[in-house]
Amino acid sequence: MVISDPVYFIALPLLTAFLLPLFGKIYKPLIGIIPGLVFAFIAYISFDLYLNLVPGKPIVIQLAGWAPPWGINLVFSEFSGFVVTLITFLAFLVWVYSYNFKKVGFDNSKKYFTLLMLLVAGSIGVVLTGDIFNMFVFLEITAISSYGLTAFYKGRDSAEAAFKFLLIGSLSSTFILLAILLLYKQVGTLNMAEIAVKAQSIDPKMKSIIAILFMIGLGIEAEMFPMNGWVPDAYSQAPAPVAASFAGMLAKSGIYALVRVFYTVLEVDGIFDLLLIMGILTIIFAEFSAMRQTRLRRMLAYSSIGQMGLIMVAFSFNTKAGIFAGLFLMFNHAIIKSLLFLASGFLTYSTKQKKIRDLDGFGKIMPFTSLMFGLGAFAIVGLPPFSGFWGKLNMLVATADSNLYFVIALILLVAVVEVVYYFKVIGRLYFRQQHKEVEVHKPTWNAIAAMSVLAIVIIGVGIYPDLITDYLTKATNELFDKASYIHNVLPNLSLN
Amino acid sequence: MKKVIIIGFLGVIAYYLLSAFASVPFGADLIKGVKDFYLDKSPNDLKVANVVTSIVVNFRGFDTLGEVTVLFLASTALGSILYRRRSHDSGLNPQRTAPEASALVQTGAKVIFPFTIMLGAYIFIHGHLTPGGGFQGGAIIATGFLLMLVSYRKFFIEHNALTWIEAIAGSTFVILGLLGLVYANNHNFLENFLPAGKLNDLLSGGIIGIIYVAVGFKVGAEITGILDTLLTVKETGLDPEEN
Amino acid sequence: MTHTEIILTVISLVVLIIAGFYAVMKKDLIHAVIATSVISLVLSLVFYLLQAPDVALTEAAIGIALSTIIFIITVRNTKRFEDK
Amino acid sequence: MQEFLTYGIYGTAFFLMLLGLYAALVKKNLVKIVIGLSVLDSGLHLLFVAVGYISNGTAPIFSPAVVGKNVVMVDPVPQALVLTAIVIGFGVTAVALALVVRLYRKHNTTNIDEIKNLKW
Repeated sequence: MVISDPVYFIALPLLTAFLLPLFGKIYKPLIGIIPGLVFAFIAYISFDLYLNLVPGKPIVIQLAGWAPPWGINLVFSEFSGFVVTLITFLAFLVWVYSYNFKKVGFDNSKKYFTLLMLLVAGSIGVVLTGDIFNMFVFLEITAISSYGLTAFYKGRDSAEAAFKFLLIGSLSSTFILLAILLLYKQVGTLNMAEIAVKAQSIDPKMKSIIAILFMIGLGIEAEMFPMNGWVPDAYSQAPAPVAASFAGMLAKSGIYALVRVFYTVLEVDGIFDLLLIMGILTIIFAEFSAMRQTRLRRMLAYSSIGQMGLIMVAFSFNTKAGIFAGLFLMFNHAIIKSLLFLASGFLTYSTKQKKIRDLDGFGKIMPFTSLMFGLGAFAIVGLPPFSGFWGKLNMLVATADSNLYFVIALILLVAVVEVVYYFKVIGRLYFRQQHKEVEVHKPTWNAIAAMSVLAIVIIGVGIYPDLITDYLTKATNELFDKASYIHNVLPNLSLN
Repeated sequence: MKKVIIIGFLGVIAYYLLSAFASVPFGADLIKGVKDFYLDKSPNDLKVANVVTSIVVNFRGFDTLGEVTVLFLASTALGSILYRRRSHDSGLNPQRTAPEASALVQTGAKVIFPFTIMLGAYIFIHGHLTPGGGFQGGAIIATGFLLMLVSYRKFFIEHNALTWIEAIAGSTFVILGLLGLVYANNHNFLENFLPAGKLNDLLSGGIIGIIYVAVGFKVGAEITGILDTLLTVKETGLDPEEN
Repeated sequence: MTHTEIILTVISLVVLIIAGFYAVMKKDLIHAVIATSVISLVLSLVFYLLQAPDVALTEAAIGIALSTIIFIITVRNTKRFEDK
Repeated sequence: MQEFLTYGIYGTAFFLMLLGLYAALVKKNLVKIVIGLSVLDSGLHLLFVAVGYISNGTAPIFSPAVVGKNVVMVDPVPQALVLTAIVIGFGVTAVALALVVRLYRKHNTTNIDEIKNLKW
């Protein structure tokens, strides 16, 4: 069927981004409306394709008429389809939220929506592509649009945050390019499935160097420990909906790329142990930094790093239970962190200093936003009946399966730390007297709509987790079964 | 102290990477890989003489779409970062503070300008035959405009025209790709659906030539826009809006 | 590679190293920028010698002309000297 | 001779990359940092082209002079990749310099030590 081809996920946002200035010349409000229509459409076809996916039969699209080892291909499988559906869904909600978020003027909203659209297209491209260099190109697209979006506001330290991000991002792309070059010289191909086949013959020392290069390069987008200095600054200086899309799209595509490379493309001894160690360091570093933050958005950013560390730990078990828990945590992180960032947008908008202590008594003056923030906080900490509970539960089960008891202790300790710093905020929101008269910015109707949808998803999955467990199991099987990925991309492999 | 640590760290990286690359001797041929396929198919099936072009535009055409997007993104991000109040917003001409160039430079620029444009156009039209293509041609055209921008204070670039060129060239690329979904044999995005022609002919290679021309226009317009944004930036010290 | 080409390559490599050092160490940013331009110039010669005319042309158009120009514009809009 | 060229070209490429990395990590001037990134990119591009070179190969263009003859051609794939990388590098450099101009407008300095409002 022509209408639901995965290539539309990338081609349509790009086409719209190119044409957006012309739409603006025809009728100015189109600048805000057209991106929404595109996001709605790709979200629709994404759900449509994903729900009708036949297990074990991913949709493999070849581009430019050349079969996979020679041309670039897109793979819409249970795992990549799951991540793409999550990204398109969040993209639509971010559009709903930011449709009239702060009056930024016509010229700026044109740039904002162009950059946002390319961020979405880039993240989807990273997830869908079956070619390692093409993945690099899409990573660069997401990276450059993130620099632009981070520096979007004037009058803050946003340019500084963006420059820092750019510096780290450039180093990351250098490492990825080096890894791709070494890999190409070893196997003579750039297709991920064919690399996976030929990688067995690579010298182990060379393979581990390539793997470490990939880990450094991709770890930067996935917010891994020593390379995540950009995260708190970018998240706190960017507009709130952009911070939500960083958590929901950028970090998700980064962790997807990391997982895909280590599970499917390169099998290296010991790389999962390294991932486990890095994940644990990430968690410890992030959660204890989060506790010391005085600004709300920075606290949320550090908490986001901690969640990503937990996801890395989950994927490092290299067991089905671990992958399942990792996927559940990815889902939770995407929707709950997005809700928290969206709610924090209006909370900090009303305070001058954007500090946590300025939020005293906001539960009375901004009841809806505070409620949403509280709900998100309860969910991310892992209390029932929210979806965060099931994520953490599965994580604990998976850890116990792998006999890593000190990790269980760590997860429980981290939960306590999270409770401490999130409840500190909630306590201020509801149980403190308001300081003085503050200029309150009530959330707009579309922001309320976007936050409500996320809240409904969080509660819905929390009460009835079977809504998604079925799909997560399928995605787990797809990721774990490397042979069938290779077979589906390269059906004629026996000819070689 | 920090320097010593960093140099030591760099030394470790260098040692490992160099040891990795030392096992890849310079000038050695690969055993087997996709390159043989490209070297075979490009002249025989696609009728494109320049194999690099056929890889860039056809086999890995999706990368090139991404590449064009990166430049588009850079020019958009630049505009958003420097948020200059454009001339058509305030009704005033933007000021370039550089002094007027000497008459010699101005005359020289005027003479060279048309040739630069012609050279750029030649390079991207012949992209599938000779070295070079859309990116190089577009960059050379932008250099021509740069020459005029720095020589004449009153040389202003029509931003409307740039917007139109960018939008039309960019969407030509994507729409050619989408047409491949409908008309080409395998119904693939970016697949060639035009007759391939004869090797080393100007009108050979099907959509490759058209795509490279579109890329040339787009890259030329984008880089010109980037240069113009940077050149007409307000050169005062502190910006009141920032503090 | 013929002998002439090898000799040219070796000379180019030496120039690359010197220009790289100059670009990174020089306090006058305009000089440093011109050194990066020299790197691009020599690099495009090396690319040509290594049978990569397409890359040579790109490096020439983008590295020598455009990158240098945007660097110079920036340096002119900010400060010329890197202070201690 | 071959070995000499291997170490010569790779060594130069690595030297440029390390110089660039050093500048990006150690230097305090924003423009200098961006220059470092550009030197780093130059080294990387040289490495790509050098890895794609095949002894006694010709440029991968089937011009009328080459058609029909049995010639060895250098690997075109790294060349195609490095074309992409050069253009992407230019885009990143442009964005970086725009950020430098904006930081200068805010802080009236290009020294990183005087800009640190956020924790580095």
